[in-house]
Amino acid sequence: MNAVFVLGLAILVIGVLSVAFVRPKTYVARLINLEIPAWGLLLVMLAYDEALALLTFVAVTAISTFVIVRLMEWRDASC
Amino acid sequence: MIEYLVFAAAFGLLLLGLHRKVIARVQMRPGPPVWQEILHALKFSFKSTWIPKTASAALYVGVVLVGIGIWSAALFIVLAGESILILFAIYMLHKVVEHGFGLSSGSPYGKFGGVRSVISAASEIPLFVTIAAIYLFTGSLLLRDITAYQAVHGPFLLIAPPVAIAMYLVILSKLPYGPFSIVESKELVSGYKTEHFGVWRAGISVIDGLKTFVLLYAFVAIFVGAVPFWAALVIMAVILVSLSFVCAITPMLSPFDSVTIQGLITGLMLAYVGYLWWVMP
Amino acid sequence: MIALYLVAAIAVFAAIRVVIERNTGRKLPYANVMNFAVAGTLVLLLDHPLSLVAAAAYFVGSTLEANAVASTYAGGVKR
Amino acid sequence: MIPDYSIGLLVAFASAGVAFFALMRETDGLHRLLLTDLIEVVTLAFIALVGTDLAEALILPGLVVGVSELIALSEIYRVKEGYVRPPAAGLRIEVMESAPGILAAILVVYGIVLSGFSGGAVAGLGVIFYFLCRDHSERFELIETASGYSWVFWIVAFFVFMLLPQYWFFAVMLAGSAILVKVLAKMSLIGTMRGGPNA
Amino acid sequence: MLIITRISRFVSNFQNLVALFAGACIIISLAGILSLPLGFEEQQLYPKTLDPASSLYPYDRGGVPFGTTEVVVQYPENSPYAGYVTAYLTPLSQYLADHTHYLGTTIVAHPGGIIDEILYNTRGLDTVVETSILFAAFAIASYLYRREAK
Amino acid sequence: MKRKTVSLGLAASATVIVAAWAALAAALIPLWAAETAIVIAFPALVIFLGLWWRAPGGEEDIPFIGY
Amino acid sequence: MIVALQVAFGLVALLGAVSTALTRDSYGKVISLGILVAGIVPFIVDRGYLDVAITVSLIAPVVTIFVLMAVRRAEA
Amino acid sequence: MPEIGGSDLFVLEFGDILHYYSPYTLTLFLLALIFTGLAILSRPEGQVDIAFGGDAYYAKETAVSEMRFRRFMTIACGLATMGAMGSGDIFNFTLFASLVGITNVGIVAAVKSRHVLDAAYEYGIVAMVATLPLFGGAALILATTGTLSIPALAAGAIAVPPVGKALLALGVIGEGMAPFYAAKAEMFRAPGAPYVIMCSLSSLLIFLRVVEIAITI
Amino acid sequence: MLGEFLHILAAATISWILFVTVDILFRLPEAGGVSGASAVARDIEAGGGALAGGTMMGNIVCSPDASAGTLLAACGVYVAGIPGGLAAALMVFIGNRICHDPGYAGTTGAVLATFVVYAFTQVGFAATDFIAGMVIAILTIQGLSHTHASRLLARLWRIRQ
Repeated sequence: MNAVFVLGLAILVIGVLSVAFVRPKTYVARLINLEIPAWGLLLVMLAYDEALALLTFVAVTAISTFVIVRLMEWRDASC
Repeated sequence: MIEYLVFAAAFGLLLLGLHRKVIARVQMRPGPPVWQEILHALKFSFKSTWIPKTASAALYVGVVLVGIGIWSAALFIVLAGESILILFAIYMLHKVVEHGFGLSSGSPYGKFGGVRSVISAASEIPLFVTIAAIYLFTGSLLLRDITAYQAVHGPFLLIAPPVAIAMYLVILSKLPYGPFSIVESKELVSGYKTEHFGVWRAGISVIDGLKTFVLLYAFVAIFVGAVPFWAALVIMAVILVSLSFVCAITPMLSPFDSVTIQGLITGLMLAYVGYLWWVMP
Repeated sequence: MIALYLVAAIAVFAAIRVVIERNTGRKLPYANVMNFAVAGTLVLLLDHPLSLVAAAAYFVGSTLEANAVASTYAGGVKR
Repeated sequence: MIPDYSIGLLVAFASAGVAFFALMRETDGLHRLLLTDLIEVVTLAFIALVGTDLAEALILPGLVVGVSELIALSEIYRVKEGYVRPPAAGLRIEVMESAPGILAAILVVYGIVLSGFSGGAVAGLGVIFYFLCRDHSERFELIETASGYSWVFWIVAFFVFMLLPQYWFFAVMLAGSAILVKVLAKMSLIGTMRGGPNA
Repeated sequence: MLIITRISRFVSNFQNLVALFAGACIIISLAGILSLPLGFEEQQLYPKTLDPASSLYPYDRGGVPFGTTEVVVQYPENSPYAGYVTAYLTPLSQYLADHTHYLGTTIVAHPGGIIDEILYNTRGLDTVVETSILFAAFAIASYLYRREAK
Repeated sequence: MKRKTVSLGLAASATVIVAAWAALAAALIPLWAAETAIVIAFPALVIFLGLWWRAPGGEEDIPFIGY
Repeated sequence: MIVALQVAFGLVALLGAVSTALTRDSYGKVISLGILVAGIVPFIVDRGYLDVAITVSLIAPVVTIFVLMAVRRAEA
Repeated sequence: MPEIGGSDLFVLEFGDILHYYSPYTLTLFLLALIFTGLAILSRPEGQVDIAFGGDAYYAKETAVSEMRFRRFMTIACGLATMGAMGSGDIFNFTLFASLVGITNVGIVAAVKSRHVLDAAYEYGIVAMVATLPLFGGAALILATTGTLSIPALAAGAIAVPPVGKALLALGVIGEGMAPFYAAKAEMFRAPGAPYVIMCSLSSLLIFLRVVEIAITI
Repeated sequence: MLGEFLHILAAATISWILFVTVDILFRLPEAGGVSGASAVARDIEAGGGALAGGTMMGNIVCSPDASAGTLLAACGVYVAGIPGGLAAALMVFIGNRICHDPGYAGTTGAVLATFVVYAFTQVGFAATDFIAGMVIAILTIQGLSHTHASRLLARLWRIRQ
């Protein structure tokens, strides 16, 4: 039971709650809130010394953010 | 080997003829002769045959072959006392074959029949509950082990009646004119069979015959246990007559209602198996 | 040791200031202080040449972030 | 370890429950997509809690599955909603002119050093970032072809491991670089799929 | 009969499908919470040993380069070369390992670490499937994109 | 399909079935092999039999689309 | 790490997380996210993963720029 | 190991991942093979539609590029199904199941009909969300038993938590949608029978396989 | 204990003088290097501060300037002596390029600070004192009161002019 693990779980829960019950309910707000659980999970991985997975996870999260942003861009261009 | 297949197909068709006859009699009609279905199969095999212009040829022909093949395999599995899981897998895959029949021709009626057959996939789920319950008792799913278990403990029909009811309902949903037979209801002409005529339709008849025989025979083997062959045939006929009574007096459900009712039955069965699992040592 | 505690304390202080400040433009200088403090902490935590790189990377990264936020907030480049 | 694991599991299940609850209440397509991304995160939490090397090796496939399904679904969503007009150039800020070159170079070089999945993801991110900010007129098919060939190389490497294990060294190098190129190519293609000159 | 019809109407609309599935998942999550605590099996495959003093931290699993290393695998007889990859360092990673202390992740990510061992050698099929998933997903996205672009 | 192809197919499938049956009776092959052979050949036999004795085929046509 | 520092940076990270979750303004959210990262990076460094820390702190602004693209669109 | 699908016929080794075939899984494997072959051989049918307000009718044509793409996806789906049938490792099985899910979406995603695309999207969301129960279940089993190999789990007296099994089953249901066919039924309205049929087949097959796994372990 | 405190305070004063001088010499308060700096300046002015000071603060926020140079140089000296400081200067240079900063305030500041910090380490100061000192120094500018800090900077800027 170390501090990083507990902190990670706490941030994960905060993040999940904030994404699930997002205020104001806009796409952007949800997208930004989505980062919080990701960082929480990162801390959990850190607690188990999964450095490589952590690294990949950060990069992949960035890519998936980009995918969603790109979709939102198309959406705004067409509406 | 081949004689079993021919006998099973013929006897299965005979049972279907009996089914129609009983329904007709219950509904105060004279009905067709009992061997009508066999005559049908022969008649279709003499008719002129081609493949529709719009059809996807390989699939159109292939599903007929696959359909006959899987039910022949199913018959051998039941006869050899192999795993009933295989039997039920084939039973579920029959759905895909029906679907292939319906979609391969390009006919709108066939397509709707096929789509409905997909929707009615819920009817297969009680099977797995049956499997799970049987496994809880016997610890094996090989048919010969199940038969051996029944030789010691008596027929499953008495040990676990709800399971037998589940399988009974599954067979019911595969029979024509039943409450769950949404794939063949008459507003869709002949459902998924609409565009398979001539020899192909004869093939479907063989499939139907084999299917009826195998399912009823498996029911006897699983829930009654080892009986002489003639006795098994008699029991099958009795079960079929009881099914015909059900078919004759119940209305056909709308597609999604049928799915819902089957889903609810599955839920009940699941609860029953959960209870069994709880009380079993 | 005192330096480390001091820097960490300043980081917490700055973080609190960022959170309670309401104006976006004025949030950024506080965040800047926090970045300074965290970059200092990184080096103080681990005395190794690479931690200098880590501190520099963190600092440059967070400055870039602040720059991007401020520029977007300002409405981007006027053309 | 035992209480740790159970507490982690409690949090993970609770998060899953909350996330699914939100998904159940949601009806808008794009919001649903965002929530599936959240669920991916919770999925990874389940795997991360195991905490062995194996768990780490399992996280990587989990990650890739999540992001690839996200890519496919976002494209389906776009087509289904009929967003056909490509977006105009987006953000116009100064750092977009200066940062990408250097940052992308750092990320790509580091990614090549890392190699394998992690390297592919890091380098791919760098390339995306570069394409995002610059005009791009590279050949779409060319990158796809490169990625296809590297996939084949990786399969070859896999069979070398299985059939000719004495050449494992060759296979490791081949696999590492092939995966790198493959993931890099795939990810960078996302960066180019934004409409514009080469669409 | 009314309730059945209502259920049917709900199920028949595929917009409700996600909700249905999510509901099922919530039930299972609750079941999961109720079944806690679950014991953690200590005898794991590929366990970890951490040695903060090593320059390969956190991935130092011991062993000699080009020799064998002890790796707990499920079927040791199927992968006779298990453990070779774990110990192997390329010249670049050897150089980094000799001169620095905090680059363990980078060094091991370079071909030839325990993760590569698992991903490419003993559990290689996972990687094949996983890249195929990426490939399939990407094929879908690029097909749709290019069809629109034409 | 030509008459000849159909005859050949019928003959082939019948031969397979008979051969499998005979070999099983003579205990040359195990039961499962005979069953597999028959499962493969029986569908072909049914279809070819029908095609062999059927009336001449008609013109290709579109599916039934209503009365 | 020393307990006091753990508490301090844990506090920073939690503060960042909570304020990201509660802030309604998009720019405020992005800045709060920066606080969250600032709280997390010292933990990574403390474990000795300097290479990871470098990469993470370089990727974080890239994510921010991606998000800002969306923020810009939403407000325009 | 309880031989619920008959005794093992043969085992393929890929390092720590085994592929084994019992009569049951072999049957399923062969069916997947047959239908993949049919999909390769046959061309899509032209769906006949009746033009309203007259006796006219027309047959929908499938464009060649669309046909090739969907055939490719179908073959991929078939291969994934065959892999899932034999897989002797839980995580590997879940990956194959995810591949089945994504290729199923791909098969219908190429259709240019709004209605079909809507259904494909909904189904895609479910398929993606289903990775949580799938991978979560696999991870839970790994953590509580220390192994992922199905033969090893089946052989020993290792207690696999029922929650793990339930998660696994639920995940496969989500990937294949075997019982909730509502969305799939919409997908099946798409033309291209040989391809669409593979959606149905693959989901049934992985469902059948997971039943075997859940009973065995 | 107390001595270390005094050292840190002294270091803070020295760093403060150093970076403010360099920044003002390099004309940071004159104009925002990027649009973001101007936006920060505008907001600070709206809060009651002075525009020139706000501009300088905005520039500090948006790009590594002499203050960042001083901090990183102190870090560099702490971990590796003079070469470390020069390496820090190089990184600040790269940072400047990344952040679209046309000037060389950061680099110059870093090089100067390297020698200053190194010189002070020879007379009993620790490099860590300068790290903490620099953080305190930046706190006084950016973190306590924007209004007063910007007015002070504006006054200094007027002297430079």
